Amino acid sequence: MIFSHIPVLQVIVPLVAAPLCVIFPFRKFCWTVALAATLTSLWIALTLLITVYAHGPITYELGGWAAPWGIGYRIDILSAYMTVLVSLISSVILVFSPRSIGAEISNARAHLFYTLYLLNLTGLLGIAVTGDAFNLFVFLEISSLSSYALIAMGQDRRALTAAFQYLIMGTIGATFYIIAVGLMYAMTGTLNIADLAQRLPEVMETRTILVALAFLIVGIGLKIALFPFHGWLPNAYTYAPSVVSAFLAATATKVAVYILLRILFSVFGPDAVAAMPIAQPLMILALFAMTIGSAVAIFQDDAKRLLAYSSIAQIGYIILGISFLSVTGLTGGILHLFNHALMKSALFLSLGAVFYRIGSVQISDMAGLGRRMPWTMAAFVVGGMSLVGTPLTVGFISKWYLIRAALESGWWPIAVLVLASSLLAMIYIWRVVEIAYFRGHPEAGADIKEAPLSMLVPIWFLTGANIYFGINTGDTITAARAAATMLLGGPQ
Amino acid sequence: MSDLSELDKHWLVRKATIKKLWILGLLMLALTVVAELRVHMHGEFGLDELFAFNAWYGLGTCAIMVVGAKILGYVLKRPDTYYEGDDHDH
Amino acid sequence: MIIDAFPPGLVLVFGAFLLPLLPGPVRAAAILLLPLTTLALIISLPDGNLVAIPFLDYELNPLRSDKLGRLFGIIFSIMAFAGGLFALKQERVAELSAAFLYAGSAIGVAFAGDLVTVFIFWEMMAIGSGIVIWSAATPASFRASMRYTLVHFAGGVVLMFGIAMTIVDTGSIAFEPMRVGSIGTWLILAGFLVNAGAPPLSAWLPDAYPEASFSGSVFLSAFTTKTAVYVLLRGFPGTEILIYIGVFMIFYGIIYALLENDMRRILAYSIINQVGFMVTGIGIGTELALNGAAAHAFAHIIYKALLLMSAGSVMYMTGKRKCTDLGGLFQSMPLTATCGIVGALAISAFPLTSGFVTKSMIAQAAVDQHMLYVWYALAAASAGVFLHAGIKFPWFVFFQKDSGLRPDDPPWNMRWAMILFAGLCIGIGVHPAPLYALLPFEIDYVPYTGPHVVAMLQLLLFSGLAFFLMLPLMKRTLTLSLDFDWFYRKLGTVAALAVTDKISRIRNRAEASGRRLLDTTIAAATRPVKPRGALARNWETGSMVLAVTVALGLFALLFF
Amino acid sequence: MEFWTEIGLPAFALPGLLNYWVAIILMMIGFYTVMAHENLIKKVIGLNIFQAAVFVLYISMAKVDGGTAPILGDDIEVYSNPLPHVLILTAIVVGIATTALGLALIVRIRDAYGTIEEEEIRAAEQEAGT
Repeated sequence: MIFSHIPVLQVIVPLVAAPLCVIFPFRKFCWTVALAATLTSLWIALTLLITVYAHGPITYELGGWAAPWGIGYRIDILSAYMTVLVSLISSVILVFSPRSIGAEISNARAHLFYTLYLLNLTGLLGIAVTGDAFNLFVFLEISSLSSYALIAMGQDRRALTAAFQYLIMGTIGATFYIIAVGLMYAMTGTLNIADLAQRLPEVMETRTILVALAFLIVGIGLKIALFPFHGWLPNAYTYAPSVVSAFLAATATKVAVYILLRILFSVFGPDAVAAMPIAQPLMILALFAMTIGSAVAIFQDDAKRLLAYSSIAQIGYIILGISFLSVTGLTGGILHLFNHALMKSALFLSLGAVFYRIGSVQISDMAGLGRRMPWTMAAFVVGGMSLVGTPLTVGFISKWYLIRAALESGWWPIAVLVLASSLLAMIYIWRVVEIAYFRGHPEAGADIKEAPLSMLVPIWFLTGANIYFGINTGDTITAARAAATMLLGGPQ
Repeated sequence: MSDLSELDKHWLVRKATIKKLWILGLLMLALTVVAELRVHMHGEFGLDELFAFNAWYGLGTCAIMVVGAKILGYVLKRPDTYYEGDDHDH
Repeated sequence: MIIDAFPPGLVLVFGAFLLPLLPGPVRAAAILLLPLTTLALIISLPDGNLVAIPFLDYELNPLRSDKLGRLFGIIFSIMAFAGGLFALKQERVAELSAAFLYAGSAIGVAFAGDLVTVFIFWEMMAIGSGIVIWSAATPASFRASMRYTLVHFAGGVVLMFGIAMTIVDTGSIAFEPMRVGSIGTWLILAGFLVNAGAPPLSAWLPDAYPEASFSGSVFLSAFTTKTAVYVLLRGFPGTEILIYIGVFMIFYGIIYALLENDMRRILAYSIINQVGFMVTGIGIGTELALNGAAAHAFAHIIYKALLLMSAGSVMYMTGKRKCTDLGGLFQSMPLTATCGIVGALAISAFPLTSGFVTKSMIAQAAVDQHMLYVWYALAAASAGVFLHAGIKFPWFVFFQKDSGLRPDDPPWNMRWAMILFAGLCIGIGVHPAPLYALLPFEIDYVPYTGPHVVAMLQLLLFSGLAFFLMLPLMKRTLTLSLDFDWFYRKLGTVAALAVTDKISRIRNRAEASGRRLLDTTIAAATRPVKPRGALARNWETGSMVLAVTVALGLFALLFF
Repeated sequence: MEFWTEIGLPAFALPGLLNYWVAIILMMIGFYTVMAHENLIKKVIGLNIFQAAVFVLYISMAKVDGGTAPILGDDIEVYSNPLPHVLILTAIVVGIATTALGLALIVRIRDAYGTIEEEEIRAAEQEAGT
């Protein structure tokens, strides 16, 4: 029965759809195929989430091979949460994409964009559902390679160097990851995450495993773009096509954080993590990321670059939440993972609409846009408020949890830092708002029109989600807390 | 102002009226003090039991406040264009 | 989720978004009807927690109805009505929308049963009031609104942090009386005090309010500081430090108002002075004192709005705002002058006005608690109020010299708004019983006793004498006075201005070297994050790889 | 092994660890190349060497003392672990894909900038920027 194969279909559907776009290189067709595939993925992901909620984790053996030999997929609440997040965001972005792609990517390459996009989606979903450490690497590389190519599709020639730099750094990160997996395999003889978790405690003290852990943290840190491994990110997000920036910012780094969570808590286990000096260095890096990312963002002239640095800061928040190693902290981190995806996709997409209309995202070129493109800029403002953490937006919810976690752990200076860097966020968002609303001659740019409806609808869908989940907090918090409890060894 | 003859002025600001107003005002002041002879003022803290306490206390503190403000003004006053021109870029 | 009644504040909040969409005449009707609907809703509210919404792990109670909340709700909605009437002809709809958002949020705070709701409405107020200032649409108002918003967001952050700490401490989000002690409660107090205009962060008030439009400052005078009074009443009754803060605010307001030349800045400083009375009352904390603070807030909203309406009318008709440019206006604006004088008498607490029946409760509470110095200070301050607001404002605007200006009284809506509030000032003063019935505690206070009336008349009339005797000392000059906002407006950016000061040269030198130090520090601190700085420029691949290698080594070392 | 004892060095289990040393040295070489060379192609080569080191590492782990290649046969009792070999086949594919993509990018970078030296690209950018 097909229903029992749903876990693998999650990956197969976009994977099969991808080559279709190469074979039939027609723009409209490719878009339809891609949209159908992502929507199917979304449906599958939601089904999985509901099933996991009702019946607990799902395991699936690929080709019927049992876990230690074959590749096993395992979907628990966190994986289901991630698949929903990734497929939801990618669907919305695809709805947005046709006009933006039409403007930013030449007709001859449009079908390749959809191919790469689907491959990327495959990789990201695969990472979320797989229960095998090596298989995870394969999916990681599928998503990474396609994202290098996606970034290189940017119009600016700097997109090429950015993609190349990302390629080098990403490959090093991924290679670090397999080195670590290899070392763990050498010590335990298994690649299955569940088995690893069982066998690791015996060999935890060996140097091999300790080195493996170092490789893991640095390798995944590169993928997450955690400070100071973030060097590749600003250029990549700045020069990639708008749609790609939105997609990567919202999903790629989030999935990398997912890997970190998996490795730390599902493989090594919360006790081992607590016993090792892992959380403290991560926390310090997170604090640096928060403050430095936001501070650099303030001085940027390119709005996309500003958002890129802001992403580095926001990743800091997520990692900070994780580094508390408490249910509240982890809940905050996981919530922010979801919430940041919502805000950043909304923000990047509104910049995409701006670029579509004025051909630039330099802040100075946005003067008077508040009048010319009221809906787009209003979405940007709401997204920005969410980023700052204004009440009634999702940003408030996750910051609330982070602050609470800090206070519960007795580290109130960290709570102060969280708030202080929110103020920095206010400053950089304000810079855009000020220019868009308060600068520029009223007559300037009278010919600029509001973005088309096909762009506004997805933008406002995400913006609405920012507000909706900021007010109706029940569902996201329940899911995030369930995931956090599970990671910390609570009942699954 | 001075080229306006007294009769062109509003009746309230004519010199004669002002003079009458002063007299009326001073009469009222006297009246409030005299009233204290009829109304029993029960003080709470000692000092305020003195005769016409509120009158001289009001006069005195006001004088002190005006003079104090004047002195502070030497330090704090700036031309009212002080902030103009240099805070345009915040 | 339980909803037993509709939160009255939301009528105005939703109305705010509706206003720009309505055509002219319908909008005018809505401006008048929305506050009245709100008022009716508030009066009809039964006591108790009427709405419960699950949020995060808690339950929000955005509609806690009791006497204290209702008192503030009533005056806020009356104020919204009168303000709306006064601003009926305001062309900028944005200002009215923002003002309604602002008023609705203030009512929201008044009925907030938990700290999170307080915070949410608190921030909405900051946004609403910021837009009110901004919509005066002058460069100065734009800059002032920026500074205003920044101060309030900073205050909001402090408040938020305090709330978070308190919730983690106590495990409850209920908004109940607190005792200062933990860092959390101190921060909440600080956040509240920023909005009350307490020192040192008080300068935002005279900085921003006078920059609003003629009608904008009427709204502004009512809500922010009075919601702060409300939350202090609710959260920190009897907190001793508030007495000292309040007394400081009283005299700070008087002194600065005496120095001021701009008529609306005079009134702005006098807001701080009046709020000082209320804060002192809250600090004293007896039932009489708290009743006094609440009643005084009620009365203050009315007469201060009245004063700002008359100032606004003058500005609307003449376009001038400085005492040095005004004078003699009573001849052609008799109604405005009369209403202004009524407001001035009320603020000075003349017998038969609202100020008399409310402020005296606070002084009486100080007597009852045998607080000698507080009482002396309050008595001196009462005299000072008459001096700086009671006489100074009407004298310099409506009398003084003849400026030659002969403007008419303002349009009908502005006149009626003033008449309404002037009537309320006198009505409450003559017949205080209805107001006393609304107060949070039972009361058997009699304001009109022989000694009290005589004492007050003596005090006020003799300070009036002092005013006219010392008039030469108070000649208006084209100046402003430095306040705490100098630190964020001037320090670090101050140009070598030619200053009237005798010690300017020394000061300039000190300023220059201080500035240089500050500039280099700031430059050194921000250099790494500026575009070409180490942290912000594009890293070479090689150095990134090197960083990765080093990090790997460090982690490996750490784990061994 | 006798050679080492003859020349007076301790008989650390060289044959057992030799592969690992090779892996580490390759890794270092690869890393150094990525770091030190401005030429983008050389960087890709460095990356390749780095990945090759990982291949060696995996294959070495799979070795079982005295075992033969993992082929099913009647007379084969002891054989190396086949799984890492399979894994590395996958990893090689990934490596090739990476290299191909990297080289493709370099081709386009050369089209865009006329050079593949990182320093010159940077200079070109700065010129365009000012």
